[in-house]
Formats: sequence, C-alpha cells, structure tokens
Amino acid sequence: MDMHKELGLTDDEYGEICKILGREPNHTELAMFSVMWSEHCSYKSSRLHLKRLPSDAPYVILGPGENAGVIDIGDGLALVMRIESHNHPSYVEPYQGAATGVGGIIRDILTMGARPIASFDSLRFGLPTHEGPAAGGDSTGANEVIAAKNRWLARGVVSGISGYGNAVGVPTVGGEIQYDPCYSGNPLVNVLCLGVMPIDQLQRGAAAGVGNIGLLIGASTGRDGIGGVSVLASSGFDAQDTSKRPSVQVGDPFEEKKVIEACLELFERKLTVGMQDLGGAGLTCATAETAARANTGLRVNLDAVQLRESDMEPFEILTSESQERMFAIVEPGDVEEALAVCEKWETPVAVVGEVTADQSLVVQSQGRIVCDVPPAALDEGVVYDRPARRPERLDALLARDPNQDLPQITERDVPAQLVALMSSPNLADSSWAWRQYDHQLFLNTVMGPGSDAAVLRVKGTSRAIAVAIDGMGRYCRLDPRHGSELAVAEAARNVATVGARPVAMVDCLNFGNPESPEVMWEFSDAVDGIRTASLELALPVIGGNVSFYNETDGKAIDPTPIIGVVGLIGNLSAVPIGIGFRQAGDVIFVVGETGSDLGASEWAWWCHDFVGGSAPSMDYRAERHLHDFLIHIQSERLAASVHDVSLGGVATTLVECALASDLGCQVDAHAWAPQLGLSTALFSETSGRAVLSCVPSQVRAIQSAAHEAELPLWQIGEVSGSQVMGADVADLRAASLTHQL
Amino acid sequence: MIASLANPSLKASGSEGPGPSFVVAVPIFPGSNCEHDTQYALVQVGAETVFVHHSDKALPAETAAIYIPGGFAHGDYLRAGAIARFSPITAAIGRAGADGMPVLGVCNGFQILCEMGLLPGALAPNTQGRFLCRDVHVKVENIATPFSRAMVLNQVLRIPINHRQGRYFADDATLRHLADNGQILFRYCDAAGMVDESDLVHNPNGSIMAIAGVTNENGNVVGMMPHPERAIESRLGSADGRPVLESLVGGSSPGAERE
Amino acid sequence: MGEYAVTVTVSPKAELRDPEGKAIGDALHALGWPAVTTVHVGRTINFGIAADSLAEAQSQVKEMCETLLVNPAIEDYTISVRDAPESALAESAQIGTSS
Amino acid sequence: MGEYAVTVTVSPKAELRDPEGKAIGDALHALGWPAVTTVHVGRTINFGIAADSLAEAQSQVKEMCETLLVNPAIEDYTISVRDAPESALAESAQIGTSS
Ligand SMILES: Nc1ncnc2c1ncn2[C@@H]1O[C@H](COP(=O)(O)OP(=O)(O)O)[C@@H](O)[C@H]1O
Ligand SMILES: [Mg+2]
Repeated sequence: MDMHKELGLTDDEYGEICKILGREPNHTELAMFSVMWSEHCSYKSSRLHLKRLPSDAPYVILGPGENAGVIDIGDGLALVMRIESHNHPSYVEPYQGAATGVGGIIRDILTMGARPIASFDSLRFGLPTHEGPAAGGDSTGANEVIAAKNRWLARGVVSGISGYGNAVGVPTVGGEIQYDPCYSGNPLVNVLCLGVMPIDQLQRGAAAGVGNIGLLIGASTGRDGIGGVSVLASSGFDAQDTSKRPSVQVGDPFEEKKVIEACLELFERKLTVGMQDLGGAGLTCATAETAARANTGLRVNLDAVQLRESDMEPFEILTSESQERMFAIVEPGDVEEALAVCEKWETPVAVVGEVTADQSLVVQSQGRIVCDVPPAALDEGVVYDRPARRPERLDALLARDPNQDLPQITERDVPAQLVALMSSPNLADSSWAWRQYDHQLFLNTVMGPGSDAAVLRVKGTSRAIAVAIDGMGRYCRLDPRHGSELAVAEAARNVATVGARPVAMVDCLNFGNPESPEVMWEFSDAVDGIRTASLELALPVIGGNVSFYNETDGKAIDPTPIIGVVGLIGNLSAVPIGIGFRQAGDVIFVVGETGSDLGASEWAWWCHDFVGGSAPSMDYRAERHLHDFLIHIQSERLAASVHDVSLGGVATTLVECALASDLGCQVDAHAWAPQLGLSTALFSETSGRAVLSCVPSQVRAIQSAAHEAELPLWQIGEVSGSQVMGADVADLRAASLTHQL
Repeated sequence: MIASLANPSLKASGSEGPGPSFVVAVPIFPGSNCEHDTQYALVQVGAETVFVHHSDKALPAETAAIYIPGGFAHGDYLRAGAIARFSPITAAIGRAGADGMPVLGVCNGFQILCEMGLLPGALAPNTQGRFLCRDVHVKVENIATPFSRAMVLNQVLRIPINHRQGRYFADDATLRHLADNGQILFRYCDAAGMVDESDLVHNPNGSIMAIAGVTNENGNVVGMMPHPERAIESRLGSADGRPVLESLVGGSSPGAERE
Repeated sequence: MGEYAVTVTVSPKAELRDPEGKAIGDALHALGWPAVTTVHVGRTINFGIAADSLAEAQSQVKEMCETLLVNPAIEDYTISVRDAPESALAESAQIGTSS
Repeated sequence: MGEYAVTVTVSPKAELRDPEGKAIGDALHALGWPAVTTVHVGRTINFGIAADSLAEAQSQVKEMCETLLVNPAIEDYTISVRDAPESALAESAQIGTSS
C-alpha cells in the first residue's frame, strides 16, 4: 500500500502535491499535507456548498475564514462568536472529548483578541432508556446495554464540560440536550463560545511583517492526537506499537487559564501583530494558515519547541494536536516584553519561528531542512464537488399520513397524554446537567440556563446580548432543507422571546459520510435551507463548523445542523420577563397560527413511535412579525410570562410555564385551533408561535400589539389551581424528572 | 476608568464610601478566576481593590483587609488549595491574620486558608460527588466578626455556591471547640432558617453540622463557601451578599443597591 | 462461599498526558525534592466479595473492571484478590495506615 | 544512589463515610453483583525517586505526605516504596497490566 494512501490521500491528491512541489514530498511534508488536506481541516467536501451561506451585513466585521466571526455591537465594542464540534473524541472518552472541545472553542475566541465570557453546549445522545414505544421501534432501538452506555456517555460529557469550563474560568450559560436512537453510536458534542472586546483589540491570524518573530505559547508538545500519520513512524517503534501514542487527548484547564490571561495582557499592551490558536493539525496548520493569510513565509525551528517526550520525530511535532497552545507573531523589539508577560502568568513560551518574504514554510530540525512547501498549498487544500442523490427512503417517510395513523385523543385522555409526553427525555428537566456548570462567573448572567435564551449584560453599557442554540434532527430526517430553516427560526425566536433583536448566526453541520451521495444531498439541501433562513430573517452566517463521518456500521445520523443565534438588547432596564406564570388570575394567550403539523412531533414519536409526513410548516413573514411583537412585549413589559412554542406543541409550552412557577392553568384546549382535532391542537409543532400571560389590565395592550403585528391571537384561559388541563403539576414535574442522570 | 468588558465599571476609586478609601488586597493565584467579580462587588460598597500577585512577598502598605477570591488555584489539582498555600504571599497573609487584620477566604479562598492552617477543619469533595452551582440559604450565627457585624443574629441570607469540594469537615474535638468559642459563622439552612445536616436539599454538599463558614479563634479570619460577591444585585438574583462586604467597610455604604 | 478482599488499582496509560501529575511533580520539586520523576495519579477501589473460589472472585472482579470500574481507552488496571480474614475484613484493606 | 518506585495511596478517613465508594457500590449492585460489600476508594500518587537507600526514600516520601500530599484532617495514607528495576522504571508500577 502506497504510504500516501495509508495517510488517507488519494492518488490524485498525491499527484497534485507532487505537481505543486515539482517533486515528491518527503515523509514530514507528506504527513503535513495529509493532515491539512483531511476533511476535518480542509473542508474539501463542504467548502463548495458553504460558499452559498450569506455572511455580509453592515455590522459584520469578520465572517467565515478567520477563527471566529466578529460583529460590531455598538459603544466601540465587538462581539466574537464561533461554534465547533468534538463528536468522535467524545465517543472514545466522553469526559476528555467534551473537555478538549470546550478548550478548543475557547481558544478560537481568544485568538481574535477577546476574553471568552460565555460558552454553550449542544449535546445529542442515544436514548437513555430502553422503555417506551420510541425506544423499541426504531432500527437502532436502545436496548438495555445501549441505554446504559448512552447514560454513561451523557454523564461523562456533562462532567467534562463542567470540569474544564469551570476550572478554565468561562461560565457555561446555556445549551440543550436531545436524544434519538440515531445518535447511539455517534454522540454529538457541539460547543459555542463568545467573547466581547474593544474593536481596536481585534487580532488577525496573519504572519505579517517580514522579520517578525513567531512565539509558541502554552503547554508542551506531545504525541497527542497524531492519529493516522503515525504510520510514518520510522525506526523508533513500529507502526503497530500504539503504546507510544495516546489514543485520547487530555485537556488542562489550568494551563489554558494561564494562556488566556497571558494573551489578554499581550493584547492590552499591543505586543502582538498576529495570533493563531493551535487546533486541528497543530503547528502545521497554525504556521501554514498565518503565512498564507499574510502572503509571507515562515522559517520554523523545531529544536526550540518544548517537548513532553524526548524522542519525537519532526512529523510528530508538526502534526501533534496537544491542547492549550497559541502561536503569536511579535515584532522583534517586543519579544523580550512578550516573554516577560508569559513568564508573569507562568505559561511556557518559546521563539520558534521568523516571518520571511519567500512565501514558503521552511522547517528546520537538528540542522536539517525537513520541510519546504508553499503555505498556501497546505492551507487551501482541495475542493470536491461530490455527487449527491436524494435518498429514496424519503418517499415512504413523507407518504406516511399522521391523520390516518395517529389517534385524535378526547378531553378525557389529555391528563394521561400530557404526563406520558413529559416523560420524553427530550422534554426532561436538564438541571441535573447545568447545575454542574458555573453559569454566573463575571456577574453578567441576567438570564441563565432554564430560560428560552441566555441574556448577558455588557458591563459599562446599557446593552445586553442574548444567545440561543437549537437543532431539529428529526425534522431534517424528513426534509433537510426545511428542517434547517426551522432550526434557524427556532433559535431566532428564542432570542426574540427574551426581547433581543436577532442579528447573526453560526452553524455546526453534523452529517454522515460525505462519500455517500445521499449524505451529500442532505448536506447541500441543509445548506440551502440555512441560506434561505439567513436571507429571510436577515441573519448573516458569521462562522461555523462541519463534522462529517458521524455514522456507525454505514448508518448515518439524522442530518443535524445546530444553529446558534445572537441577538442584541439596546437598553436592558430590568431582567426580561421569564417563562413561568406569575400569579393566579393572569390571562393566557397563544399568538401565531397552529397548523396540522403532527407527523414529526415529539408526541407522535415518543408516545406512538411515529415519524412521517412533512416537517412542520413555517411562514417567514409571520416569524419576522412575531420577533417584532415579542421584542415590543418585552421592552414595554406588557406580559407576566413569555415562552415560545417548540417541541411538544402548545401543550408542552403550557406545562413548562407551570413547572417554572408551580402555578397551574385552566385553558380551553379547543380555543386556539378549533378547526383541528384535539391531538393536533395540543401537540402540533407549527413554527412561529408563543404562549403569553398577563394581568387582566394588560389584555387590551397585548391585543392591540398583536393586531399591529398582524398576528392571530387567542385568549385561551387563565392561570389558576395546580393542574394543567387536568394533569397535576406534581405529576408533570415527576414525569419531567424521569431522566435525571 | 473605562469599563473593560469582564472587568467591572470602575468608579474613580475612593470617591464614594465612608471617608478615605478602604483598601482591600485581593491575592491572585494561578487559576483564581473570581478576582474581577470581587473587585466589582467591593466597588459597590465603596471599597478599593488592589490585586496582589501570588509570588509577591508583602501586601501593599495601605491594605486594610484581605479577600482571597474564588477560582481553581493550580487547577484544584491534588486538593483544592493544597499547592496554593505554598505561594510566597501566604506568609504575608498569615502574618496579617495573626495581627488581627480582617481576612476573608471565599470558596477557593476558604480552602486555601484551611490548607494554610489559618482556619480549622478542611473542605472535602461534595457528598454527591458532583459540582454544585446554585443558591443556598445560610443562617448567621455570629455577628461579632468584621464580615458579619452589619447583620442580625439568625438572619437568613440567600447566596450562591459554586464548588466541587465544599463539604466542611472537622473532628469532634474541633467541632466542639468551634461551637463553644462561637467560631461557627454561617450554617446552611432552609428559607425559614431551619438547619438540618442530613437534608441534602438544604445542605447540598453534606457539610458536617451544615457548616458553611467559620472564623479563627480571634474572629478576624473568616472562610465561607458561598460567594457574597455573586449576590450584590437583586437583578442577578440576590443582594444578600452585600451585608458581608458592608460589614467589612463598616456600616452600609451610602450608594443604594445598584439596580 | 468464601469472603475475599479485593483491591483494583487503576492507573492512567503511561503515554497519556497527566496534568494533575505534572502539577504535583512541579510542587514537589519547588518544595525541595528535585529527585522526584514523572508523577502519575491513579486510584484504588477496595471492597469485599463473597464467591465460591478465589478464581471465581477474580473473574467476577475482572468483569466489573471491564463494565464499570475502568475505561480501557485511557486506563490500565491490576487486580489483587486475597482471602479476607473472617473478622478483620475492613482492616485488611488498610494495613499500614499512618497513625 | 538507587532508583525507587513509590506509590502513595491516599484515602478518605473512615468518618467521612466515603460517598464515592458508596456510589460505586450501588452501581455494582445495580449491575448484578449483590455480593460486593463496603467499597472504599483511594487515590494513588505514583512516582520515581532517587535516594541513597530504601529507608532514606521511605522517610523522604513520608515527609512529602505530611507536607503536601495528604491532608490529615480528612485523609489517611499508606506508602509503598520498592526498588525500581533499572531499565523499566515505568513498567514496575504496572505489573500485571491487563493486555
Ligand atoms: N458550517 C459553516 N458555516 C459557516 N462557516 C464555516 C462553517 N464551517 C467552517 N466555517 C468557517 O471556515 C473557517 C475554517 O474553519 P476551521 O478550519 O474549522 O477553523 P479553525 O481552523 O479555526 O478551527 C472558519 O472561519 C469557520 O468559521
Ligand atoms: Mg481556530
């Protein structure tokens, strides 16, 4: 087997490399190309499609291309945001997989010049239980052993996010946990991070200025994450001897905290010309990317790199993915002061390189040149337009008729159905998880976990930031395009629900094997959906990530785009109105049209193991008007409670408002959708709706606000007692606590 | 002073508050992370904060009190506070404490003071083995310390905790001495002030005798697991942490609670 | 059925990075023990078990390690099973405890 | 000077009623091993040290425990010091590593 094939490079790719170099690459160069041209680093299967994502708006300072997106939020401040996935490592070792995912996304924010001030986790696992209709039905139904493993994975991932996030000193203020059999072999761990900084502190990942010096800051370099290239190991040990290569990367939040403080002081004292975090493909990527961006070259000396193991070969040092490392470009005159800053914060630092004019990456080790390649060639990688084909299986799924296969329940059934639905893991109380997260550090958290969106005040200003993170895998199984639009709409609606104007989004695209035409069709369709939603809701895509190969035994996960939306509150005078009912006698409304969208609903899946028909319907004009309406309700403080309708329909939304306040309600279940059957009215998941309550004296104000926003509004009942449509709040709470891990 | 994002909006120091500014030294160990929140809270009660590097040998001359902040000194490796106690600054802290200067250790600060031997007992891993970030109620059992003199005996305060190793433990002899000598400052309780060591809802880390904070013999060195600096504004959930800082600067500060 | 005392010693794989071990090593060096090399932190799990034979106990403990006690991706382990003296089962697990 | 392999095992004092041990015990029972009793967990700190003699090494390690490695208020400890085989210092700490 040719060496390049063992490294995952095709013959054509190898041919391309030889053409660029005008010769065959040596071992070190081959290793560098193989990691840089991998799917993970080069986005070769997705780049073509990602170009279709709109990313411009007057306030977007930096869109995709840099380490994180940057937008202007006023008062001379910029917000930096990014989302990344760490799925495969989390399956191997959940604690460290999730922990190093948090560490990595934090460095992507830091490298732009900002202090990371909040992170969010979006997690997906296989079912935590083997009981219930949905558990047995699907092809990868969770039997007892699989369910136990899924619980172990979920506990490990959450404690990894808690362990790393808390110790590194970045509060975890929001997120979501969802379950579906398709994630049993492939958990998804997506982490979003954001930072805020003065605009003039923005750092670019560019090795600009011939003669400037490259510093490697942070942890020592070991054989972590070297993976496939290890077959290149020469005499030191044979390729099969895995004892030398750690199968798992271990994070050190203590080291990262020192790196954060050192880098922030370097920024504040204007000592850096460029900054680049070390992520996938380690030093190779950092040097190639920074030189390529600045159109310069770099001369790198590996002998200066602090190693954790003595006998490391050049290709190992260059492709090591050891954590907690940054690459800074500093002017020669500032090197001494920069080294002193790192010493003050007790984080190792070494001069490892120098910017050259000859646009080539030249790497030296023990007096030998071990690499001389054009950085742009490493950085640009290759681009593929892979074949796509619509999966036939969709026809049967879409043909299923919920109205035929699902019962329209009667009034008598409602209490039991509500309790049954609330025992779904996707509607479970997730405080077992976020109680383990420090969600208060920096004293910015005005609304934290448990609310529709996290709200963070911006100290020294009257502004606040709101962020929500959502994904609708089941919808995308039926219709990747429409499901993606619904995910964007859901995240944006959550942000508007707390009174913030949605302004930008990031997306993390979790899919199966791109070499399967069906997966590529799903991927392309999902990108088109995000494009439409981005244009319709004026939400530029300022960054994101792609994770392919989420499949087990050839079966891919549901197409799962995870969307993070950020919104702004211009003047935060008080804590936004929350989701819990406030007092007995308050009047309850549903705003927005309820359609017949039962087929992909949580009730249909959890209570009847039915997934079919079309994904829920949505109308962009209604979504935009709902944003205006909710922002107005919050700014004028017209309501006592506001909560958007999502998984489980109006029924679940009412239960959540009751659980958040221990106050029940008396409602007429036919009030907001008289033309629909009871099951559909209660559990339909049509987009663009919310549930509000207000004191009687505000009823007219809310009615006129809805009228002005041209939104249908139904008065459906009032806050009272300790039941929701006949189900005791205590029983509903017990059901929602079934899956405490 | 322009507010930098995570740092508090710094009013000109000393311009508010009682008389010449009350200077609090806040030592920062590698891994500490609540120092900015501590500064933000102290500004609210008119006190000035001076950050001190853990490798310094002396405290600033004008230091009137010491506030060891929360965080993860040395990553909480080995034991929370186990390595931090050997930093050069701890000798100066020990001397100041012995001389009667008010010293408050919050969360990681409490762990460090115990490891230094300035406070009795130790903080073991939480009974249920998990990190806890939530509000608790604590009952005030000693109003003669520099950090509780603005409080009323048996007052109940709602303040957040945020730790994995917060379960207070001491042997019986030490506990008897703490009780007899009035060194038990705060105990976890329910909203009505009822203390029950075995109730893991209201004593969530399983501390012995539900102890949440203790003082030294002299009453001037205090350690508490709850974070008063996280309970300064009701807008963020509770303002019950203010009395701890107001006690320190002597009476309640003129500035009304920032809304 | 016999009573056996079990000690499972779990240690992180040698090639894995051990930040806690490094922090302890640095502290020991700083406190005047330069001769200390590569610190690794592991854990022991001690318990009693009733089984038909020593071999039976050993195989049960091996199974416990594989299913719950150890994560083979990052940890190695050794098992020690010994006859538990009838009376002092508890003591046997802590011989040599410092006073 | 000799090379010695050291293992310090630190375990919570009995009065602390070792919640982690109890949690593991409950999990083992739930997974079908009812015969498991009184689970106690300890941390092992493993390192190498050069010293003039075994006794010298032992006394240094005892001092390390009292200065840094152990908090006597809540922990007990045991020390095991053994000759480290010249070449395979690392291996000695993992005799019987599972394949
Ligand atoms: N799904 C996506 N949507 C928008 N931008 C994306 C997406 N995936 C990747 N990008 C952008 O492409 C660039 C390269 O991504 P990546 O190599 O993962 O960044 P890094 O090397 O900093 O981890 C980044 O700027 C990222 O924001
Ligand atoms: Mg990056």
